[in-house]
Amino acid sequence: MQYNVKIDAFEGPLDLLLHLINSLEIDIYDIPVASITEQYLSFIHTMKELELDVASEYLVMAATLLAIKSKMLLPQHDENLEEELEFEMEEDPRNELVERLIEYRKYKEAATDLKHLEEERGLIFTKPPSDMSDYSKEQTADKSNLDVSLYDMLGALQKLLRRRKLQKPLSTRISRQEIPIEQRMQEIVRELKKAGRRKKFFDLFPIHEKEHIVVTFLAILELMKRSEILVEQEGNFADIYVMGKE
Amino acid sequence: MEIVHWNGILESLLFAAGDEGLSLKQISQVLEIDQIHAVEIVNLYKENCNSDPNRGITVVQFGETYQLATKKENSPYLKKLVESPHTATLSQAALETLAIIAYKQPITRIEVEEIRGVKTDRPIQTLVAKALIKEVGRAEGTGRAILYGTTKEFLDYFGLRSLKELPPLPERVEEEYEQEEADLFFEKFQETIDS
Amino acid sequence: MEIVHWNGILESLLFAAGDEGLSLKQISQVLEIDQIHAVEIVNLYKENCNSDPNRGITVVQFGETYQLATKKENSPYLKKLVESPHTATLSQAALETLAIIAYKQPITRIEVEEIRGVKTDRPIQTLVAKALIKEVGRAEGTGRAILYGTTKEFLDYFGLRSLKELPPLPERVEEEYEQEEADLFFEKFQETIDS
Repeated sequence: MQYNVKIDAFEGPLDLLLHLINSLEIDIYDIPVASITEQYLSFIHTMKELELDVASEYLVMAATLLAIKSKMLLPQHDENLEEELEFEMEEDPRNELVERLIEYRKYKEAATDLKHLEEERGLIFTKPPSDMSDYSKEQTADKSNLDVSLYDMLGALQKLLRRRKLQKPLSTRISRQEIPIEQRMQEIVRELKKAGRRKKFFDLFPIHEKEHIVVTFLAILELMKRSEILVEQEGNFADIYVMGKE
Repeated sequence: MEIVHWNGILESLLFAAGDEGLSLKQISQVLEIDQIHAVEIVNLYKENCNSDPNRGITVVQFGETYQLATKKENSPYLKKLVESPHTATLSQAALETLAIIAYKQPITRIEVEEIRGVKTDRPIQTLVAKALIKEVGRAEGTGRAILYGTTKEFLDYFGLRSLKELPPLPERVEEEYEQEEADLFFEKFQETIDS
Repeated sequence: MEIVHWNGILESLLFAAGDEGLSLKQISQVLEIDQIHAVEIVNLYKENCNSDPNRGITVVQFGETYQLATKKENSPYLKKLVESPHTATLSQAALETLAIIAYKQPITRIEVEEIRGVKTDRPIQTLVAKALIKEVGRAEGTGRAILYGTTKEFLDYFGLRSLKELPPLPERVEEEYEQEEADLFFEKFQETIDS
């Protein structure tokens, strides 16, 4: 069977097993251990061939599966007439794994519910508290009734991070999204001239926006390729300087 | 007449409090009425907002606080205007971890890891940093491992009034699963017939 | 009927815009109507708010922008809210400010304001008064603005031995974020190579 799924598509060996069980349309209460083990191992093998760092948890699960598989084989050596009795008395070696799978699946589904709630919540917008400093008198320097925890502080920070920014007028937003590399290259050359031809590499990244940083970096690479700038570093970990050509 | 008056004051108060929200206690203190009366006023105000298409905001309750928020149905317009932060959504690992903690709190990291079958340090770190979970105590016995539970921010983040509003855990998985299988069967069956 | 609909949407938009307010141009763009029509809608909404004692908010205009604000006649209640004993704990504004200073110290007020997007004099005053932050130096350059940092009391209060014990910020733990950046980089890189 061909798998074109990556390891990071799974949240661990239990998740991978659930995936196999679902895609093979197997009854979770009656897992054909031999075939599922085979599938599981071939999956792990594929990941290894891809030189992916197979987390140790996956290998532990492989060992568990093999152990169950060998236990399952044992009763077959018993006499036929005793077989039924044996089965009733001895615990099914798969039980523990099945329980773990079912328990895990429960929370995996709960996680999906949470994801939906998260999306729903994303549809409603709130506003930050108004500035009410005009209404309050001087705060007293009283610490005694301070009742906040570190988590309240983190919570406030989260609200701040979540706070949505008003977008620029729609028309200018579109032009803002794309920064042509060519334009950024010209800007850099100009900046270097202004700075007397030499500037710290990091000073060429004035705007800490992903888009801008990436474009700036590509612009520098392109300028280097065209030999329009020189880049120099005096030693390992020293500051990198960018210089313009005369 | 007085109720009308209070409605307006309540709106002013809720507006000013913003996403910090107001507790019933605060509302009743400022309006100088008892809490039962305060609940009535809040509910009346909420009904007015919800039933009036002229209104674009309403009251929501997250945790123990009430706050104003825009109506869901207007989100398409709002999305044209304000940008949602890109850090918005939680990863699958974080969601699973959070689900386990939410339903089984207080719980230690080790116990979470037993259920998930993988290391869970990082998702827990993320959730603490996002103030969705916090240390609520220490487990007894050696090691005294940290016990985690959910926070106020958790309720706000998922729009819940209390933990009781969490969707029930799918306990009777078997039936559901069989149903699912049956559905799948009919689907396949249909496909076969249709083709 | 349509005007009713717009009224609600307008309210949602103005509410979410908060203190930043909205220009007529923004309103007309989001509602996809011309500006003359937009003025009509804003005025109608304003009239509704002003004439209805049930409403505690209304529209005010500062220069080019419209924004929602609480009605003046309700200010005694807002005053009461601010002074109510509950607010003796830190306000969200103060908590946000404290968090920013804790993680980014030493930092000037202006820098805090850049992050928060609002004036921060008052929260800083409060935090200094409560001895959670203090002046730790002066910024270089003209103005020599005050640099703020947290105090020993801050550590005591939150039960931290040192600042290193502060939980990591979400960005630091979120791997996906870095991944996303890397993806964006390679995407752009590919485009450059292809072109």
